[in-house]
Amino acid sequence: MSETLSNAQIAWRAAQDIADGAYVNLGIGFPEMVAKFQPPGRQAIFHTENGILNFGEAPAPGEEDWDLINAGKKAVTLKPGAAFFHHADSFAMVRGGHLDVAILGAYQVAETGDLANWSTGPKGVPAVGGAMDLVHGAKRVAVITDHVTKDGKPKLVERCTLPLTGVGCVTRVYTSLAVIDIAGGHFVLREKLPTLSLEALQAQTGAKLYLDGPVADLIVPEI
Amino acid sequence: MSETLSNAQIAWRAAQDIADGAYVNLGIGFPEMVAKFQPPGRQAIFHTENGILNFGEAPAPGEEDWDLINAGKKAVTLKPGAAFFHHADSFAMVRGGHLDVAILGAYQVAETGDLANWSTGPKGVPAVGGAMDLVHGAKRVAVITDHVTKDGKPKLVERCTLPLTGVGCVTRVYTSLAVIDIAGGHFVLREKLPTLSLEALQAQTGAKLYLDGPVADLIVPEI
Amino acid sequence: MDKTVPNLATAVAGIHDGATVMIGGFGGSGAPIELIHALIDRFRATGHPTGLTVVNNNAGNGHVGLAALIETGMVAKLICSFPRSADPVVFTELYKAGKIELELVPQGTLAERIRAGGAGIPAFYTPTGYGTDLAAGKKIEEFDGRPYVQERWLKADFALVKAERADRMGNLTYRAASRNFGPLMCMAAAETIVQARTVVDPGAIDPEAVVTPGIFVQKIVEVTAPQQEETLNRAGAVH
Amino acid sequence: MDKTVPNLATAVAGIHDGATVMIGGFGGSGAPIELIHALIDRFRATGHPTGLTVVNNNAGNGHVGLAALIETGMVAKLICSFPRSADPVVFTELYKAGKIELELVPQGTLAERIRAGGAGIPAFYTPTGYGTDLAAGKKIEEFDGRPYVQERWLKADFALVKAERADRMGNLTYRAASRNFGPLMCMAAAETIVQARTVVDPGAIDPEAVVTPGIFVQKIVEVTAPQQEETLNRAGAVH
Repeated sequence: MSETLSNAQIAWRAAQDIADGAYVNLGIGFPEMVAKFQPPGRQAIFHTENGILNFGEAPAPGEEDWDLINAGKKAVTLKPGAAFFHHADSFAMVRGGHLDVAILGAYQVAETGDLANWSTGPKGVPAVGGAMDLVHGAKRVAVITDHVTKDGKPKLVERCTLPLTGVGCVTRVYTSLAVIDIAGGHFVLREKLPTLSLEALQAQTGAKLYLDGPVADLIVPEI
Repeated sequence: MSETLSNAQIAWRAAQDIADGAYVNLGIGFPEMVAKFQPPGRQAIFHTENGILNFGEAPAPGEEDWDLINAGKKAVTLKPGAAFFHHADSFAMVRGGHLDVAILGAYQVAETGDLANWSTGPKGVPAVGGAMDLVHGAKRVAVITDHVTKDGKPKLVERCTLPLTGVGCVTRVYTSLAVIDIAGGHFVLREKLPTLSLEALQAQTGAKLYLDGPVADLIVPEI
Repeated sequence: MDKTVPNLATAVAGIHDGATVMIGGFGGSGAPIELIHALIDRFRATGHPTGLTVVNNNAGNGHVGLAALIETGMVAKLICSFPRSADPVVFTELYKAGKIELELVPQGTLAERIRAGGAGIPAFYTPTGYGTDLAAGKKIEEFDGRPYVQERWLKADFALVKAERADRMGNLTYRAASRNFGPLMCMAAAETIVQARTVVDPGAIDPEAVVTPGIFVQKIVEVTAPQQEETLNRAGAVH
Repeated sequence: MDKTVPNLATAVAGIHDGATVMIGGFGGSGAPIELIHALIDRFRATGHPTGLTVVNNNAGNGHVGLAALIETGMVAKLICSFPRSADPVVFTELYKAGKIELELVPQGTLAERIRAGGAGIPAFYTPTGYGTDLAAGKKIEEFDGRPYVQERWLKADFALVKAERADRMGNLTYRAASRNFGPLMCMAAAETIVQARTVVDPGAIDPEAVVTPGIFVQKIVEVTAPQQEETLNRAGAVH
């Protein structure tokens, strides 16, 4: 097996593309980690679906205010310039195109930009939350994910086989091996781990990787 | 000519039907007068489309705050328990059925409940304001009006000939001669001036007046 | 005008069998625990109300609040966006046993449908859900070359909402992110029942600071020390 | 993050020919007089912008603010609910001369269309206007046996809005009924330009009291003693 990035390293890479002052929604779970890796001198404003703009890190244990939580129901704190609002206003921000970036997890991403990240099939209790809303409206919808599933199957595919979250919505994927844009119905490779050959990357990808200009080395710090 | 009620007397009569604690919108102009005649011990909460609930009377001249106006752009004051809100929330109150009563003026009212009160035809600059919204949503939409036009033509008609404000929306009409409900596509006479015969009233009305039980005397104070 | 009622039992006394009840809160934040427990207590004492349709973002946690309400069997149908959570055994078991119906709605669509119900908008179009299983059977229309899903308003017979301050006319403020669905549900219910930590006289809340204007509220009960679902669950509470 | 700009001229410098510009206010309450006058001054100095589509509830009064803007000839089309007023000569004369286009929209529909634009809802149904001339040619659909009119969202390239307080991140409060269309227009414009009586540092506005969250605001200019249209007109002012 080739070298792969850790979740923290994938999150770090995604964080490098977030501009100072950007309004950002991070999906529940793994994507929340992106907030930790904002480059020095940049400050994004984080939005949570349940009605806060500009929340900050978790409080110290024992200091939680359970009225002050994020969409993952974890306690958060406020930064200066925060605002509260109700759910309809919150999703107006999402659906209305006011967020600069939404970063989400994925079960599968298709070369068409389709995303499957809410259901692994008919078993169990279905639960969608805000996932289907978040894939619409943000100026840029990015995914962070391992390049393949735990049992080695591609997560980047020609067509999603799992239930869709949204159609044609993802524009960039940060994986444990590469940074890939989605444009014109294709995966366009932008960066890959320097130790990984294009052929080896293609072998772990379920759809053809296109090139459009040079492929940069995907270099991240040890975290 | 028979005796007729003054505008103040029509407004007084309409005010008697407003319950204590009712949420009420009074149309611009003549209907605003209804607020003056609330019976003792009753307090309605007045709504204005531009975003105030529970406003009160006009301030003394020279005391006006021009950020604190009603839909007619007249300066008002606040009562304890007032609230400000934006225009979409304001019309959510209207359209969403939260107002108990809306009282409006009229050019014509049809026995179908259709109302024409926004345009006298193609001449001049058309202007509708909130009239078309107010006729929908309030639990009760009432009209106050002279029984006939200045040149003696009926304002209560079979079908409106002027541009409609709303279809099938008016349920009660307070006129200078009578109180008339609209039900089942008919004008149903409830009260008339005691000095006025049914025949004389019918002669001034553009559609058939139906009876459904006794007709009470329309008695109002000298104002 | 005074919309306060003397106690929780009175506040929930009018909720009838088969009613649609919106319940505020996102997880435990904004959950009106005391109103829910009062409803459960009434059911245990009288067998009513039953056959409820409940609208909430979630399906409750542990054995208090919404989870406890579902556990009683009073709830025939749940309309929500995310019925999975840390300790979702109550809903999960009833759902798998076919004893409770689920209408799954994307969270933003749920919020917008409730607002539409309150605002007199019978239907609207949203990009959310287009091309997914949750739009199956729904009307699609294209605007400016892009497809959208038609969604219907959602209204309720009752709403149970937790506020921070209420004046006797029903003007409300909320606390932090517990605002979430509260202002929307107040708009969309025929009878909105509010538990407020403090009830004040009209005029005590700045008209600029009112989040829910009183026109959207019908009953208020003061609950001066409201319980928090998260805290109850960490203590292993069972109602 | 600091969204303030140094002066009014800078604030309106980006408004281009043919732009759609939403202008807050209901009559004079909430009218951003200084921003409008800065736009007029720019037009007088440079001949631009011109061919504007303006969205406002009214058509201005006297010869200041919106009325003065219309008087310059910069406005090709007005979308509003009530272009008639105490002293409407400016709009009336241009309209009768066929020199300005009018799209007349019921007030509640105007507000809802602007909100829809801001909320990503391309169309919605309303009872308002059904059966009237203003629904002519619009799509009708029946829900629960009642007919409704389909209305489209309204978006703008720019919004000019008057606020009471702004922090540097764009969080806003308003003053009394001058709130009216402001929060909606902030949502619906690609670039929202705000004149605020006071600009404060982030944190100075209570997060509970924020009416317009900063995400909806792009530029802020401090105008510490804003003029009131009504007061200007009573003094016979002409811009």
